Amino acid sequence: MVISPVHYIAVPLLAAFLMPLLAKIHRELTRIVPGLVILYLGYVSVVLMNQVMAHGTIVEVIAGWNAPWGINLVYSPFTGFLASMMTAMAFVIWLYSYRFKKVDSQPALKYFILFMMLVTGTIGIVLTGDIFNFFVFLEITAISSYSLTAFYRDRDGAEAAFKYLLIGSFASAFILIAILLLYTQVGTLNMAQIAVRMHDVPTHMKITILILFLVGLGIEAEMFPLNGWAPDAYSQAPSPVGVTFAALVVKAGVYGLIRIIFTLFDVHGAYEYLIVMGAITLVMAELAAIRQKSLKRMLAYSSIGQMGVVMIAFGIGTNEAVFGAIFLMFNHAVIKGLLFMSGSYLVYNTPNKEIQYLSGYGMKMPLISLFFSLGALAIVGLPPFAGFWSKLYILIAAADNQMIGLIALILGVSIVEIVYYFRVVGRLYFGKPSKGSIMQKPTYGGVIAMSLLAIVILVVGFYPDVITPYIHNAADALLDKAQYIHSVLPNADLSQIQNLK
Amino acid sequence: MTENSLDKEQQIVNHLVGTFQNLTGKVKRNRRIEVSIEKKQITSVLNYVKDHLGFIHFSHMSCVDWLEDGYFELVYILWSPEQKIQLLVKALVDRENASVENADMIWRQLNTYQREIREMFGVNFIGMKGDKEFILEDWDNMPPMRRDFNTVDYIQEVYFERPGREDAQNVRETISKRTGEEIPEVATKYSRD
Amino acid sequence: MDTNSWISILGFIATVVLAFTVGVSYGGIVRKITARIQNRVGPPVYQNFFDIFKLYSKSTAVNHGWMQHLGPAFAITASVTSLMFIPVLNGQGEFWFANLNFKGDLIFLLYMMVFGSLGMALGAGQTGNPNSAIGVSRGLSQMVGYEIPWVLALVALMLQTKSTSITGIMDYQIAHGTWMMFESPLAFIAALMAMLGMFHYAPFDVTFAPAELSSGPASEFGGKYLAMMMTSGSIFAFVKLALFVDIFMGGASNLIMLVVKTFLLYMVPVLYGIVSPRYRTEQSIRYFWGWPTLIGVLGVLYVVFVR
Amino acid sequence: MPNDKNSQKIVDIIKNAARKHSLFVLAYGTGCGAIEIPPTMTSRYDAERFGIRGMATPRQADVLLVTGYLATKTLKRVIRAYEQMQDPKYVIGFGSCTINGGMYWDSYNTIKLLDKYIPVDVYINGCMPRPEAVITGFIELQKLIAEGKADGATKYKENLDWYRANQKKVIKNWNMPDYNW
Amino acid sequence: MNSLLLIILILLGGAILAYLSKRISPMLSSIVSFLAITSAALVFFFLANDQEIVKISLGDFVLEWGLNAYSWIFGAMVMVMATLASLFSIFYMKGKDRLGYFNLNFDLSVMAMMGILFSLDWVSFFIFWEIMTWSSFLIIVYNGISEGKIGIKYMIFSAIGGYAMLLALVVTRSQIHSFLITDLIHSFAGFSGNMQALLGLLFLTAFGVKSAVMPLHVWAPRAYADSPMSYTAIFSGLLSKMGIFGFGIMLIAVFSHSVDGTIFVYREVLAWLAAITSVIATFYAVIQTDAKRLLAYSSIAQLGYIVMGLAIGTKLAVMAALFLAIMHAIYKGTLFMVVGAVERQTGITDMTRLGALIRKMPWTFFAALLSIIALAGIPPLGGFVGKWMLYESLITSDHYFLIILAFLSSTAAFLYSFRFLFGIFLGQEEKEFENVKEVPFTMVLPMLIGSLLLVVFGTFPGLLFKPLASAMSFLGMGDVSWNMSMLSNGWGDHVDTLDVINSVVIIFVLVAIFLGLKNRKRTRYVSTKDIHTSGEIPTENENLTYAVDFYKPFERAIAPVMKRKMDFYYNKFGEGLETFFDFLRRVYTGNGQTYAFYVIVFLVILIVFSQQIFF
Repeated sequence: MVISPVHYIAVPLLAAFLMPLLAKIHRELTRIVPGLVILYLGYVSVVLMNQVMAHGTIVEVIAGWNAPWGINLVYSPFTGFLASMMTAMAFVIWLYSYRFKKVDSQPALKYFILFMMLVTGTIGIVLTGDIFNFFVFLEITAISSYSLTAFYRDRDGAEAAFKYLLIGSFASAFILIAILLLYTQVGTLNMAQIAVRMHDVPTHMKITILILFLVGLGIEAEMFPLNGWAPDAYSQAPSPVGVTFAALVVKAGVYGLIRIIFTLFDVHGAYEYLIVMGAITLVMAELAAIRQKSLKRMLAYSSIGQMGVVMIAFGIGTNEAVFGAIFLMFNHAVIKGLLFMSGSYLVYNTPNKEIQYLSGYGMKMPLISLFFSLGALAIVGLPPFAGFWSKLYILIAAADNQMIGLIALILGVSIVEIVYYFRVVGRLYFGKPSKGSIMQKPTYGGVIAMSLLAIVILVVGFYPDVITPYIHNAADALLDKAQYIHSVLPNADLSQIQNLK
Repeated sequence: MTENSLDKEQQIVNHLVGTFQNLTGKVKRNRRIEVSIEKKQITSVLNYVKDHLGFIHFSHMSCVDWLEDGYFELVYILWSPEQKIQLLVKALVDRENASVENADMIWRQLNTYQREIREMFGVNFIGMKGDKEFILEDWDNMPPMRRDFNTVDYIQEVYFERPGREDAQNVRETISKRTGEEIPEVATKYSRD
Repeated sequence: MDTNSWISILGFIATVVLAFTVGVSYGGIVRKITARIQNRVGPPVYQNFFDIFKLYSKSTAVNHGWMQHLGPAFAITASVTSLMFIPVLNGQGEFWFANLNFKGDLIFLLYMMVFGSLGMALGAGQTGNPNSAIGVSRGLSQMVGYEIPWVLALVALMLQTKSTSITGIMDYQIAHGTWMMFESPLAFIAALMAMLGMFHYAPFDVTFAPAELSSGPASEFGGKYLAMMMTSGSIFAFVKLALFVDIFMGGASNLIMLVVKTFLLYMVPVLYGIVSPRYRTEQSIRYFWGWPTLIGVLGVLYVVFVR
Repeated sequence: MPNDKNSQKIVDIIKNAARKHSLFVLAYGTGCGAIEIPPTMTSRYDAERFGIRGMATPRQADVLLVTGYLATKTLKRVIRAYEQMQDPKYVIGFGSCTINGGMYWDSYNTIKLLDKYIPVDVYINGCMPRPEAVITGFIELQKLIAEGKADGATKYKENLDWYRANQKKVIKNWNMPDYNW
Repeated sequence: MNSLLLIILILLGGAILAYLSKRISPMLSSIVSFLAITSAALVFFFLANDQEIVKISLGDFVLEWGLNAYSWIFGAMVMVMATLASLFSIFYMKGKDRLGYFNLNFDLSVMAMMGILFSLDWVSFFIFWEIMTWSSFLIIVYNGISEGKIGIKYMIFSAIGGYAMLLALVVTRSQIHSFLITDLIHSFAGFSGNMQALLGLLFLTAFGVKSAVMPLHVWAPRAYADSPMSYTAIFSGLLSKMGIFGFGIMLIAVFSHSVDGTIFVYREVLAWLAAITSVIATFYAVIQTDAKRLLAYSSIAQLGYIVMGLAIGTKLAVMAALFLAIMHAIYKGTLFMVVGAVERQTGITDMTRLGALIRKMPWTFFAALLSIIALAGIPPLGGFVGKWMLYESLITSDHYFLIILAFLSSTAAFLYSFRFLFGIFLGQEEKEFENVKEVPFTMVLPMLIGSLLLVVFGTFPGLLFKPLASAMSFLGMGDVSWNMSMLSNGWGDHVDTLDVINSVVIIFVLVAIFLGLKNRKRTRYVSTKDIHTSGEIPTENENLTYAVDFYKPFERAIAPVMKRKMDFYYNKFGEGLETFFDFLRRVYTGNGQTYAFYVIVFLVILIVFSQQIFF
């Protein structure tokens, strides 16, 4: 069988449908099959990434219909990198959640089906070259996210899921309207085609569509003030789901935003909009995080804040900045994954998952605490851990664009970040141990998952070159709009296309 | 002073006699009252006169050794600054195993006097706080202020005399014999011999 | 060893003997003057020699540890070393008591002089007598007080003469044919006020208060220790006076001038002390940080802006 | 050991001359005699003429001036102060009380003869001795020092057992550590 | 293999090995750490030279490491003191928890410092700088006092400093497209005035935090006092010197290429801040009762001198500052080790309770005495040389009021110097400490070596002047004249330290012989209960020590200055901020309707203002 990007979508989707059947054969299969699927996707990623790095963008045409009429998948260095990253994270999450609901197989089955759907949806968002499919995948992602949020079926979970659903339906509606409007204007759903025809669209229409897209995707990308659902969803969902949100869903949302702004539209103001909104998101999220009592909520807000930085970096829009932004996306997925994983073990048995009960856990759960501390050191960007490099790149890019105030803002907020992370770390190791709390012993899968992430953090921190070539290519690919269009539509007229930045 | 001026004192005496059993009292003179009580009444009487009759000032406390009669007499001297009357409260205590109630919660300074009396007379104050040793250091003899303590024997036993005093001769006579001077009349008149 | 070395060693010894003699004699004179002011006959002028000699002849049977030995030794080392670095006479051509004059300067001297106090303080601390510790605490606190106007005065001098060495300041005075006390009178006044504290006479004698602290730091020092402390004190008195004479009064060209000048200078704290009551420590610190410091600052400003 | 002037070495003569002229006094104001010290030291009688000077601590002092009666309790402190003084040291018994108990001759806790407990070099008679007498006493002590006869401290060292026995006879709880001089 | 890389790798490997070997034996972990640092020191002294350049390509950055005369001085200081401290640490930390953790961070700190010194570009400088920060943070919270609150404070201030540096260096890069330090030095003069001012401010903030210059000093006292003492020896002695190292580069090499008025103002302001820091910190040191706190405040005060010298920036001043920096590393390191030794043997560092350890721990006292003499700047020892040069430079460069502040601080330093020695080693013997013994040899040895170094450098300051002169010429100060034992200032006045030490030693020996010969036979030691107490006999348990409120009169005199602490304002500021954050947090109401409302409002705003936003 020829390896192609379609496998990214087809295989997990197929697995999701087959899993109830497989569960009838053997209970354990519900747990093993997703792993195998993701492993296979990993294999696909390796093969395809090598191809892409060597030969450039792969455009997969589905069912023989060429673009712009058919549905196609675009596996560029950028989308490929994101898809591979998501696959890797999905694998780690699978490891982490392998023993999830060990006793009861029915919820586990449900969980893994939804998880597979989510993987399909997020990777689909990234890979698709068709705006309507984009919407479809977004909906798949969203629906499985709602279900996963409410997975525990308790009151808080349901409430969080409802909020998510409420806001998420706004998003769907806006995006759908935007797509409809867009279609009326350009008469095509292929992204490359849209990009080619975009300059013909009347300005006010273009802006309106853009705004609808921005708001809709801003909800998925956790942009302030559209991110009210996020903290609740993060903290009420099962812990692997929190990781999934941070590593996959948000990334997909940001990807959508970026793709819309960078490729589809040619509006200059969108970049500044991204910077401003990113900055506001960053500030609001970090300031909210410092006052949180619950660890998971704190991590959620921190995650939002990081997304703000990503948006800022994309908004700056130079090659270096985009590079930094993609690097930060990667780092954020890895580090926040580690933080969520270790953090949820730490607060497993504490009332309301509050930080104040964590005193002295460093002694009781040495390994988990160590992972958490490593994550904390990394996420605030202390060298020599992974987070430092992305921060450095972004700051350099900002400095090159004379945005000194922005740098100061990012750094100032970083101090806030340091405060709340180190508060927890200090409490973990040096608080007086409280009595009577029961430690949750981590599963082997969980330990392996966290170890993998920790190793990635250390390796990237000490030797960022393992990852930078891919990111460089990704950044180039994202910025080179003409190349994107050319690879999808080899005959398109590129005279009207100019790279904005 | 006229008779009338003693009314105030007499009233107090009468009042006290009326209040406490076994209490005898008399007006010694102008502004001075003396009452005798039993030893178990000490705290109650002192408290009473302090609280109700205005004798808020504690002046002194002393002890008298009535060796022949076989008891110690404890004397509390109080003063009423309002009425300007001095009150002597006297209580008799047996010499043998003399012990009375501690009264230093009424006036804190009483503690000092009681410690001194304990040390010098051997009167035991039940429940009194304070170190055993007050003025005398390492004293292991009879309490020295008791009248049956023989000071002269004690000092002859413990301390050294100046050499030349062994014969206990009269100094003035010796000098006058040696020098032939007359002893002045004043000297003989006030001589100790 | 060649002749020069022997001469210089002789010079050392002669300086020390001179300083000791003058210092001790001044001590005696002070006692005499104090007595006269108090309408007494007073001890003979040479009384302090007797005292020191007697103390040296006493036995020293006890010590509280080796720091008690070292304390007086530090003190005497500091005083003699300081003496070595002070030009006693500025004779024409030949420096009779030159010693190490050209090897040190004022700032060095400031620190060297403190060395003695610290040594004595450590010795006193070793004895474990609480009175000593209280005395040391007071003495050091007071020192912080008077050092400020004193340093201000020195800074004024240094700025004016563009030299930090004593010989430099003396050369300046010779070259300009004047005395620094006339050149920068404000600095001189500040230094003089600081000097009151330096000699620990009343009203700044709270350190050694004999009745309250049983003579403070020295209370466990008897016999030889006390003798050494008195020796060091006498030499120090001379050092301070000679320093003052050198930097403010143009130095002295011969011994008689030296004695006259130092004596006159010495009478200031002595006479002021005799008629004074006693300041508490914080009062004296506040005193020193008040007017003397202000005058010192004015002195510096005077030098900077007027001269 | 004979202690006349002819047998002194020349060093001792010099030392004794210095000691004679410099008497640092630890005035142990035990009794009423202490009131005679201020007039002795101040302008009317001015003992400083003779090199006599008050000192604050026993370590610095040469002369222990026991001014008046000594209770047994006080005696303990006097002995301690005396033993803390450095050699050579002298004791002046001041007033009748140190000689025969004076007016406290029959007190149950006052010693009567100081010399039995610590070696007294010079007694000053009187109750009170006037400052003139005090000064005379000091001059007497100076003479003794000059002749090398003020050897109370030596006697004390030689007859320590005897002194200790006497001291312990009145001071029952002898909880003092061994001091030295 | 390249020796610089080797040093870093040895230290890194040592750190990891130390962490792992804790499983085998805690003691082994300390020994491994010591061996790693020692071998790194050997490599540094015998193999490293300034020809070697390490180039490591990481990401898009090229990290360049090299050694020059300036960093060699600091490197030597770090290696010597770190070796001593880690030797000390073996027994000091014996029997404590989490030794692997401690040694890991200890070695990492040392590695980070060496890395900072080797760095030729800002990126590696910053990387090592931050490694140093967090490894020291992890050790500060090691003792777990006050639930890591002081750790947070340290972290915040370090972050402020670190991020100021990060900002400065990315701005620098945007100007000159290079991270090399030398490039900054050469092109600084070409920057615009604003840029110079901005960069100056940022870099000074960055280094000011580590060297605890007011108002960035509030983390320091507690941080120094709360860490384990064997670490504080390098924390206060060396880590703070990294700030000085940076100051050196900025103030001398970089700023001297600028003739702009702003920089001059910076220099003056910095000098005054440093002077005020040293005075206030000294006052605080005087009123401390805890020996650790005392030394911590004293460190801040001493760093004030050093920064003052660098800020003045004349040849003599820089020489003085660098000399003082080295001396401070040695004597403060030794003193913290002394406190560590005392703490280990008695369990406390409270000077009101300690006392009379001189008989019990004579060697420790000896080391403490020499270090204190050096700290107080009293002549024969090393501290004097630095102070002398500092004063001379202040006066020859017309900073006549700074000299007063410096002197005030220095004189008041005598107070706490004495307090330190008295409170711990002198005074009344306490029954509590009857059975205290001297610390083991491996703890005594580093202290003695430290104090010996002070004597050597006090006598022959030329030993240090030589490398210092080359360091300064490397920084662009031109040729600096120096002499083996002669100090001289700009006006031609001088002090001959050899003569000083000769005369001190000769006189001291004579006096000592005089005292010793006469007294040796008959003098005997008596306990400190045998003192003049007006005849009263102190009982065994009677506490005669005068230790509480030791400098009460002085406190009363300086009370007006001490009313408010800088800390107070920071805390108020922090509280205010948190309240504000809490207010902002309420935007997230947790109510779905509100969020939906936000979405709608946001959409409306975007549409209404789309003209303004998107064009």
